[in-house]
Amino acid sequence: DAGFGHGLSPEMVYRYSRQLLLPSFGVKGQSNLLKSSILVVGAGGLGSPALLYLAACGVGRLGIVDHDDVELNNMHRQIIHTEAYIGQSKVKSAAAACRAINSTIDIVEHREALRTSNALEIVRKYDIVIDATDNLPSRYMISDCCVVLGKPLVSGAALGLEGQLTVYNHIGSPCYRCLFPTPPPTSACQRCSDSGVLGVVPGVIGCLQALEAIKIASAIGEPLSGRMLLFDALSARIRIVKIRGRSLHCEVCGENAAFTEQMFQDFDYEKFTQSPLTPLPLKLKL
Amino acid sequence: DAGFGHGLSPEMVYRYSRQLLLPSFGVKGQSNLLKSSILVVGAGGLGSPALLYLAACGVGRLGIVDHDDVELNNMHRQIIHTEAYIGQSKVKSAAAACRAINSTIDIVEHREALRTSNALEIVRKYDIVIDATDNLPSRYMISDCCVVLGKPLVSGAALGLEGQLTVYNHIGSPCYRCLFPTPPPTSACQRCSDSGVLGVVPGVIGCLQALEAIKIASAIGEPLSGRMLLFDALSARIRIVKIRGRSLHCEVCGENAAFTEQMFQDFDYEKFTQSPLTPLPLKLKL
Amino acid sequence: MQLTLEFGGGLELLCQSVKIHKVNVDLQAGKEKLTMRDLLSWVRTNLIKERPEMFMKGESVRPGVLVLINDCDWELSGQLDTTLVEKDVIVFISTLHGG
Amino acid sequence: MQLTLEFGGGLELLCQSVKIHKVNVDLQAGKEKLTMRDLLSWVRTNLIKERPEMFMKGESVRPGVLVLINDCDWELSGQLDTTLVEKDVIVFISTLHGG
Ligand SMILES: [Zn+2]
Ligand SMILES: [Zn+2]
Repeated sequence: DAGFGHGLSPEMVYRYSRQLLLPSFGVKGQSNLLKSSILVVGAGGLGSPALLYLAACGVGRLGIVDHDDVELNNMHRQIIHTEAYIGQSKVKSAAAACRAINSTIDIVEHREALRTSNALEIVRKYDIVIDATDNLPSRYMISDCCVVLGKPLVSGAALGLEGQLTVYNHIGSPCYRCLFPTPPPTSACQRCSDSGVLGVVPGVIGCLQALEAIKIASAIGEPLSGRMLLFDALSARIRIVKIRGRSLHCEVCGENAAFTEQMFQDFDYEKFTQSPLTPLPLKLKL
Repeated sequence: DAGFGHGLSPEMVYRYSRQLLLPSFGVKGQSNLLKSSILVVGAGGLGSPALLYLAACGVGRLGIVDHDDVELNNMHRQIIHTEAYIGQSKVKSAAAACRAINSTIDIVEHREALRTSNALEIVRKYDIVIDATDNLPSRYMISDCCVVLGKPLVSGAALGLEGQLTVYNHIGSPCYRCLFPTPPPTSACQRCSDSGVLGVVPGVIGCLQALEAIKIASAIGEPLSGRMLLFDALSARIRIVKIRGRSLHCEVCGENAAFTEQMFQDFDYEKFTQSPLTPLPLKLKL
Repeated sequence: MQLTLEFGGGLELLCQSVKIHKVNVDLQAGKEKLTMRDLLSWVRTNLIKERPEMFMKGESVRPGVLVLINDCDWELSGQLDTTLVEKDVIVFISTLHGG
Repeated sequence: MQLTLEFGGGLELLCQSVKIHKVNVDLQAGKEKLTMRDLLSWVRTNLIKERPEMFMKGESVRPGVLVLINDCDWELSGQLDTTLVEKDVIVFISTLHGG
């Protein structure tokens, strides 16, 4: 342990010195962070800042899942990708960016869509999951997977000029199904790719997702469990509201729920939500 | 005007399509943004996300002022810089990162400390100023300069696990001196370099600074003028409070103030605040 | 009874894109209190200008809408049976899925 | 009188690193109301455990401290002369300069 009794090499002490100086974080917080593993699902608008800050602060192992390629129309908000990566895998691009700012942590590339067939295997390897996806079936699937495997889920969303954030399945907080047992009608489901989004709105929410994951991983502060942050960029207003706890009657996390790994693998999330896991192309007419 | 009557080339329409789709932003907002110029003072913890999002969203001209070089102990929070730039100018590094994500906008490098001798000349060239510095004399100097030149100032600060944000000198809002006519005692002035900061805290504030600048530049929404956002990362609490308006008695922006460009150039901000414009080196002992 | 109603997450599009509504809701004849059940029916009649099925389903809100009374999930106060008092702030927000 | 006092921006270090204090402040003998002037003197006596000069200067707060009463700058309500009422929330926050 480099002879300092805290497990940090002299280079680490120098790199993370501004965090080590913090009384409420310090060596203990940094050690916890370096020992933790965090999976970010989606290397898009939310995932971009979340990944950069998680890599920079010294999360020990950082996983990135995405099946998509970088496109020019992503660049207004997906600041982790550079023009040089247009047409290449988002995971490859994001991993390269994370390595460029911190070569000392482990970055794991999962270049595939998260599906019921691979989710258990991938998510099992991490302590904390960040939902940075852009569609409804993925949100139900990731939440159910986190319940089955007992992982805290830092969930963010952004659309237009609004954002939302909470921590599911952590110290008594609800899962996604506790809040939304029935999926909304498909006509109520908008994506950034259909409806637009101001780039910096997922920027704010993605940073806050990184913060919540860091707090859980380093065991500091009060996570946003049982609370939800509602962000309105246009009026510069933020509400942090109290939401229900875990529901005893939840079909997935409730008292008598028997939602097994096998049931998860057999569940049809696209049919349940009547929405596809991958978005359709868009035609913009001005 | 590319024959579309809105001044956007087909490539721009594609690049910014997700913003053009937004009814409250749209072609008008994007055109305003592309015609605007924003100066970011400081390419550090706050400046990193602010610069990336301003470049990505399509600000027409983006200026970066900093005199510092990239160091390893910046990397935990200054996510615009990569390890490859350690030892090189922060402005050069930040400008390269901005160009890599948006090669179609104008990035202007000011590799020097902002001082009373050069501030008027530099700030005059921009519509909006973002204060992303890390010290008290710079904050007074930048605010005074913005009052003298009539520029809105988006001011952010972060230390430890807290952040603050407001818009000075804009539609009736106060200037920095209206709020703080007398500088605090030097013993009350902490810097990130002395006291530490969790990297993602300036991340959140820097994103919000970019948002406020974008709102002013594109003329949408309600800016955070006359209001201040107080962010407590540890407890995940955010307050947005109402602050005083412009003070009639302010020595710089008040009714009878006669603070001229010459007076600005002659003012000694280090003496006024009893603090240096550039930080002292730090020794960390664990 | 003076109430503040807020719509977000796209629900404001159902009431002419106005997010904040300061309203005065009278008690129904013969009733002593105003419940969330009464308020929903009032909102549907007086504020929702189009596609009411995007706001309500049966006598409650449609799936995917969170209801907050004074910054608390209405599940914690009795949902439809919650009694409202003067100056309450009720937020209706549609969950977002974008990123 | 029940009040909530919050300290931030480093001022919490002066009161044992506790940010939120739910306190009960009694009216002084012979007085009919509690003003911010009275509260500051109460805080200095009862909460500030070290370096009082980092909190006060003269009878007011030191330069660089913002005072907010129910989320409003105290300059808007009369500063030291503001009269407090039951359940008011008073925030003392030191301005930050870091970045
Ligand atoms: Zn559940
Ligand atoms: Zn002023």
